[in-house]
Amino acid sequence: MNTSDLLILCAAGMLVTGYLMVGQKALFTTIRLFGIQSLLLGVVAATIAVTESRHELFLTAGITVAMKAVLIPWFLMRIIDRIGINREIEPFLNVPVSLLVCLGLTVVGYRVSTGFPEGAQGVRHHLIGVALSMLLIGMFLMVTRKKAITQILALLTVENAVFLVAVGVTPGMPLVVELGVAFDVIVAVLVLGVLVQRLVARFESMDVSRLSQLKG
Amino acid sequence: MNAFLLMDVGVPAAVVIRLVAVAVTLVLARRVTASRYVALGGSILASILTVAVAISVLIGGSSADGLLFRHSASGIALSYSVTPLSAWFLMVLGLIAIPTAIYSMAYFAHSVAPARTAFVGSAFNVMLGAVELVFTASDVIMFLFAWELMTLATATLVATEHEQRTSRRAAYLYLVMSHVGTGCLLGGFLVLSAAAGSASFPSMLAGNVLHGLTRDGVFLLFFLGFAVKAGIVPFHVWLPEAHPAAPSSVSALMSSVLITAGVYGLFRVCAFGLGVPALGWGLTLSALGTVSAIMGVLYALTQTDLKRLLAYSTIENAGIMALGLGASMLAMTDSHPALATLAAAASLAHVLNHAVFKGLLFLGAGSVVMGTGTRQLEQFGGLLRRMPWTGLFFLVGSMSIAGLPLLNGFISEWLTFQALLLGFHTTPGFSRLNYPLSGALLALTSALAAACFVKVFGISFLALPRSPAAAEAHESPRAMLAPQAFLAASCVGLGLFPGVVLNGLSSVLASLPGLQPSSLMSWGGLEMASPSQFDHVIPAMFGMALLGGLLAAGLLSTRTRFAIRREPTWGCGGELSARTEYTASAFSKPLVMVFQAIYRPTRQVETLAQVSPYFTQEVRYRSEMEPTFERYVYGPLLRAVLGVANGMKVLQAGSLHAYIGYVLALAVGLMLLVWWRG
Amino acid sequence: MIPTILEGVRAFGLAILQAVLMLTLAPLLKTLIKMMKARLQNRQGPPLLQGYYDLAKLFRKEAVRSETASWVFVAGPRVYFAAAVSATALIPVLISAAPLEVAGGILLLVGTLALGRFALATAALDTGSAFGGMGSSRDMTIAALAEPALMLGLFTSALAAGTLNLGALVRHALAQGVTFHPSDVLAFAGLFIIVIAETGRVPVDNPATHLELTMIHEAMLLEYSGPDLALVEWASAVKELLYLTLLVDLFMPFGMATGTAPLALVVSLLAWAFKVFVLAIAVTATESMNAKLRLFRVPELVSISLGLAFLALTIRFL
Amino acid sequence: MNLLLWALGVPLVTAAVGGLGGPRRFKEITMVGGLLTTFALCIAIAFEFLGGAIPSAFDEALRVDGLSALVLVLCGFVGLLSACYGVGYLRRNEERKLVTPRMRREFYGLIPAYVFAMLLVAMSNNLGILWIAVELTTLASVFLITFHDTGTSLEAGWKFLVLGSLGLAFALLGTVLLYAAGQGHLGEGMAALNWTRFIESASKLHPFTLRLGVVFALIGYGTKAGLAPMHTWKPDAYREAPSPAGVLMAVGMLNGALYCLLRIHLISAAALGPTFSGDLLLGLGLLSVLIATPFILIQWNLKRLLAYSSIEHVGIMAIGIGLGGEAGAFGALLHMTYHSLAKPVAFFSAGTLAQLHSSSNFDRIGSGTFSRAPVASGLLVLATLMVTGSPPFGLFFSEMIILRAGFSGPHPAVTAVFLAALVILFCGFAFQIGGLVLGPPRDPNDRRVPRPEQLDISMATALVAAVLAMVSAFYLPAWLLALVRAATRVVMGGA
Repeated sequence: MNTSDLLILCAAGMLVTGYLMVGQKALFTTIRLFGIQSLLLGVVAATIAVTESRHELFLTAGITVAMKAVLIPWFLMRIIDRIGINREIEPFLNVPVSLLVCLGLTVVGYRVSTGFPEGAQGVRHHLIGVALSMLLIGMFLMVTRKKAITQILALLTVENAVFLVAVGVTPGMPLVVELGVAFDVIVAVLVLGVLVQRLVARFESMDVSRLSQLKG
Repeated sequence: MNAFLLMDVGVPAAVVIRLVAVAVTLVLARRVTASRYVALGGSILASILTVAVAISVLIGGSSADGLLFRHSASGIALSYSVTPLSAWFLMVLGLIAIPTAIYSMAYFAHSVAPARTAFVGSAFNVMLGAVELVFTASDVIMFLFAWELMTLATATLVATEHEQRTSRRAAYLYLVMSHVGTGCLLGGFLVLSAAAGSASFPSMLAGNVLHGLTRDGVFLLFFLGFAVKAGIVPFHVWLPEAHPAAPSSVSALMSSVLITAGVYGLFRVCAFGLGVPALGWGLTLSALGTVSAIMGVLYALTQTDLKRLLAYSTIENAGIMALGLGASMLAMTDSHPALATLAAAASLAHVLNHAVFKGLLFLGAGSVVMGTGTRQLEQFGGLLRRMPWTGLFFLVGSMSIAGLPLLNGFISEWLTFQALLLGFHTTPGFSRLNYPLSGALLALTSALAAACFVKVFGISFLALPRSPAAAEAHESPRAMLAPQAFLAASCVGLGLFPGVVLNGLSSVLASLPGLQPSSLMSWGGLEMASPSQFDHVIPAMFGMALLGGLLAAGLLSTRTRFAIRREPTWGCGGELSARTEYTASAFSKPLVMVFQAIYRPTRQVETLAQVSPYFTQEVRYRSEMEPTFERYVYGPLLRAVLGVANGMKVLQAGSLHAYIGYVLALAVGLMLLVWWRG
Repeated sequence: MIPTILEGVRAFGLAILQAVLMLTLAPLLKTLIKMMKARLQNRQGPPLLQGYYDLAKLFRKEAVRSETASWVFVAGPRVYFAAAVSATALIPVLISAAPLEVAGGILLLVGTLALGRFALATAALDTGSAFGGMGSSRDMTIAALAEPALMLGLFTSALAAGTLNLGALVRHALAQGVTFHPSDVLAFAGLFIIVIAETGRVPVDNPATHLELTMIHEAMLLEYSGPDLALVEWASAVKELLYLTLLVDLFMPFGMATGTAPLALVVSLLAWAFKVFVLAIAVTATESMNAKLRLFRVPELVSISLGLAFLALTIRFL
Repeated sequence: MNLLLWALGVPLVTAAVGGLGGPRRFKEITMVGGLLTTFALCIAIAFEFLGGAIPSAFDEALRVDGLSALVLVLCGFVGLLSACYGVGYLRRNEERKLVTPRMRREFYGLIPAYVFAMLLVAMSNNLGILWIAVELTTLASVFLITFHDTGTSLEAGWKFLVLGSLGLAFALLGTVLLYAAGQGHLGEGMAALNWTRFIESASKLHPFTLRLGVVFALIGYGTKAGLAPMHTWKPDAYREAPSPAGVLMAVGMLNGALYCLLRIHLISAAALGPTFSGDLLLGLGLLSVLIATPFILIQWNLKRLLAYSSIEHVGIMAIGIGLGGEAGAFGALLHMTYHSLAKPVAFFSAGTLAQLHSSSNFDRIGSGTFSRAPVASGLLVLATLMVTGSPPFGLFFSEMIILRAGFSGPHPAVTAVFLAALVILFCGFAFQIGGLVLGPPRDPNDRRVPRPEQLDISMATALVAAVLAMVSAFYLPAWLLALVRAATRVVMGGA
């Protein structure tokens, strides 16, 4: 099995995790799924680093895995544990419908990805297709999930998609930028976490859909 | 002052004077009297300057123009130009503004809260300055600048007593309506300037800029914009609310001069700025003008609030101006320069005459309101004894607005009639019939106006006082009487020697494209220079005849042997009291009944009986006119807008998920767009 | 178009003569109509000179004025009188030229009469009695309604002659000779109704009644007495004669003298008298054959005349 | 040492000092002093630029051209204003015992930090740095929004953060795609993301990738700018944030985000011609104006009203840019300038009123504030006139220019709609503010009777701002005007 197959496999795997997150009802599982997704992203980065001998991508891979596959999931789980809310996810849409919508979004993502210079074949195409689909799926998750934590996860999925594009399509982002971005992401997640705790402290719930006092 | 120097710096100097006056006024705000004198004095000074400029332009016939101010940031230049047309309106403005300012010196002292004097004084200045700039603006931005400024200043003056809900509402209504109008103007002007590739009036209003449908559309925009200001029905609803709400002297200015800003626009742009008018334009103007005239006077007739009544009669007169202009436009369409000239002259003359007598009447109303502390006709009565001079001047004003001969009101109506008849005479085909029709309606208007002002004068100044307030009414100080005297005198003067006015108009008419001023007028008289020697009038000469008649009457009636006996009026057995007098609403009752279709009055009578239904304790009667336009046009409009706005609330219902949904939708949409296009 | 001094003096001289003529004959006409009415009702009726007697009497009586009244009350009748008298100078009577025709035409005439009405109606409000108010309110109402019809009727003839100046109008008609156009009939009918309305005759108003609910013109005069009353009565008589003369001028100016030749003058005097007499008969007939209308039926009458005038206009010019 | 680094360092240090403990007076002085220096430095940079130099640092990662200079000066100005006003604002809250030490630290730390981030945005030439800087502004403003730690403020904060992060993710994707569009022509390393580099190699960029990138970047930075339909966080955030922070957001962040949008627009214009991103901006701008209108008509809260007005104004600027042509661009930039001068007055007066009545809801403030707080109410009316583009104030002229450009350009219909919206907007403002300011004075035994307004430093700031705004309407300093023109040249593709 050559590297390109591996890449496609990982990408597909990421997409699958995305779908599973959509179908999943248990909070912890969703977090773990996100972890797996990030791990796969790391693998993709590493593989590209090997094949195209772009060594700075190793660093990317490392950061991704360390942060998104380990640190953030742990952090989120810790929050959940501390505030001990029920671990069920109650989405606005039921699972089948959501899956159908995600299917549509995937189609859109793949269609659009055909416009890239590589056209409708090759690894890049799949990477971009997966990335764009995950982007849209992530947003869809943000729309349909009520819990704050799930929204954070969805947001992170979106960022994973962005990273996938970054490693997949670009000849490597400049290192400084990469580091800055990574740092920003982690800070953003921390801030989100802090906010979640303050929210829960005030509203005894993580249900974002209850935050609707500000109208008009 | 040297004429040339005057022409060069007159307008800017006036503006500077006003600005300085405003600044000083605001600085002296704490010292009420001082600030009042500074503000009004400055205003008088500036008005004198502008009038001087205007008159020198009218005499010279050549326009005075220059650059007022260049906005460094946007590179926009605000330039002015006193064309003969502007000069005419400027002169009218000054003619009213100066007496009004003098009047206000005394009036503000009594009727404006000391804390607000400085504010009102400066707003007064800003408003007048803005109107002057509107008349003299010679490029788009300048015009819109002045126009908007005028609106804002007027609105603040209307809202002077903002504690009353009515005046707040009036100010808001005025602001909104005229702002919508301004929007229309903005659109029209910008389209025009884009087409002309220049923002200066001379090139934009050359008349050859637009063609076909765009031209008609632009005309419509301009017409809407200016009609709102001029108070043409059905865009008049703000006027009867706003004019009475302001301090009386300001109301005088608004009613007599501010509406002419709209008329000026109609002249400058709609009639003479867009090329030879299309048939529809003239018809629109004359039709709506006629409607305004009738509606205005009919509504005025039923009012019991003096200032509201005057405001409605303003609508009537605006209608007459529009009628004349419309006739002129129709004549231009059929290319009858002589007729067009005549009609335009009629309209312009009416601008002046109306300004004079309406100003007079509002000042008189101000004195009455100050003297009695109320605006309700039913509270007045017998004021002639307490305020003889105000009464006399008010009578002159009333007779003049009723279009009675020997007073100026008669002249412009006479001219309008001439124009209409000549129009019928010269236009071929079926469309000519609208001339005699509007003529008949004009006649109806003036007769109704006569009835209306018989009522106003009779009910408020004659017979017994109807309230203690009227019984204790006091005459105004000289400073307030002198301006009224001046205006009354000019009513008579202009009525007796209309030739002066028409001579003044000759250069204006000469300056307007498509007109052909011939020997329209001769000393002391008017004369039709038309294919057929239609008619002419020499009021002074007839005045002598009337004098003779009076003399005869005097001779006949003074030769009585016995002295004159004074007896109380027979009160039908009971003793005569104010309660048995004929009331204002009773006076207009027959006409209300006749014109039910328009007024749609609602009346409810309830009889309160104690012992048995046959012994009535008291009878309560109330009747009111249906505010047709408010109820059937503007109400629904407002409700619709607010309904839409409320409907859109759901977009911002506080659901984060929805918000993210918008972004998702946009993202997907744009992605697909890109994919399709690339 | 400015008259020289000589022309002016001549014009005013003529005006005075004509005014005197009208003033002298007006009471006669009033009494004539009264008398004919009486005769139609098989009554004796007043002697022909009754009008003069009344005026003479009134002028000799003292004037009783209300305490509440102001100078407007006094001015009213005088302005009314002056307006009526000076209005006579604007219409041709015997000669085919109005004495003061340079000073103005139909519009001025109508305006002058409106001036008189305005003065009287205002003055009527001065005494504070309800009747005055009622009268002036109703009078102004009817006048307002009549005005457009009157104008339209006048316009028809004016436009036919292409002038608004009565003198020129009459001369034009004379120059044309006896012509008949169906529109004339309509216009005449329309104007006749208006004349009825303006002169306060049945069916619009009843000069004979003093019943509170029905009187219009009389209600305004209720507080007047002595010379004041005399002036008003006389003026309204002149007004009536004026209106009839106006009809004559507009529709049957034949036989009117074109110059000041004595013979022609006599002829035209006789012709005029005859035509006025005919019209007076017509007025009498209408008065005796109709009952007074309710006030709110008057608009219908007026609208009929308006319609007639408009019809005349259309068939004349289309 | 380089001016740019000074201009960035000073606020950073100020933030650090303010963030630590220390006596109140000292903090106040440091903040005002620090931001004053910052403003001075910005002006210095601007003059250095006007002198003909192109100040830059870190091999052009930071670079100041005309556009940057203009935004720098405006942001510095606003920062100073908000610092001065903020001092008085916090003092008043201290009097009312509403301020915890945490709040004090956050306040004195975050406002300079925010200014730092804005300046970084304004002077960054590197799209990566740009993104990071914008992210910094977001993080800084979250804590400012949740400053008062009430339920609603938490809600607003959460919404802002989620939407903001989402937007930033989009912006990042956009940046990445732009970079990808370069296909290696941009070279390696840090400088590869330089805007100037993009412009140079515009012709070599792959069109489709570029388009996609531009779309995502516009959505992303549009979220920060508050273009509809990404505007939804604005009303909440503005209502909850303390007025000084509100000003920073309404002017600073707006200008910054518009700066980003312009940069992206310029890249796309250079590569694909102006119409692609131009039309996108035009559409989003028009949508913003249209969305803002009805909400202003039916608004129930003073600060939300201001939020919608700023949505409207960013829409106007976008329209100006989108209309294309020099006139449109110049109008938009002039509009930005005048808006930055006028908006603070609105925020300060509104903030004062809100503070006096301890609420910014219309029903709590009630009518007739003229009789209670004449100065603030007067300023509010003045600001309303300015913000609605009434003469004789500056925005009137800039809107005139944009409208003229619109009617003489290819989009007269759009401009007509825009014009209609402007008219309705004015009516809405007149209605809301009129109802607030005018009216009978409240009866004294009303429980909501406010504290008397005192002429403290914040009020003085408001007055100064008002005077500046009014003067600038007639006389814009020559150098500032030169900046605007230079910025216009940049937008028109010049140096």
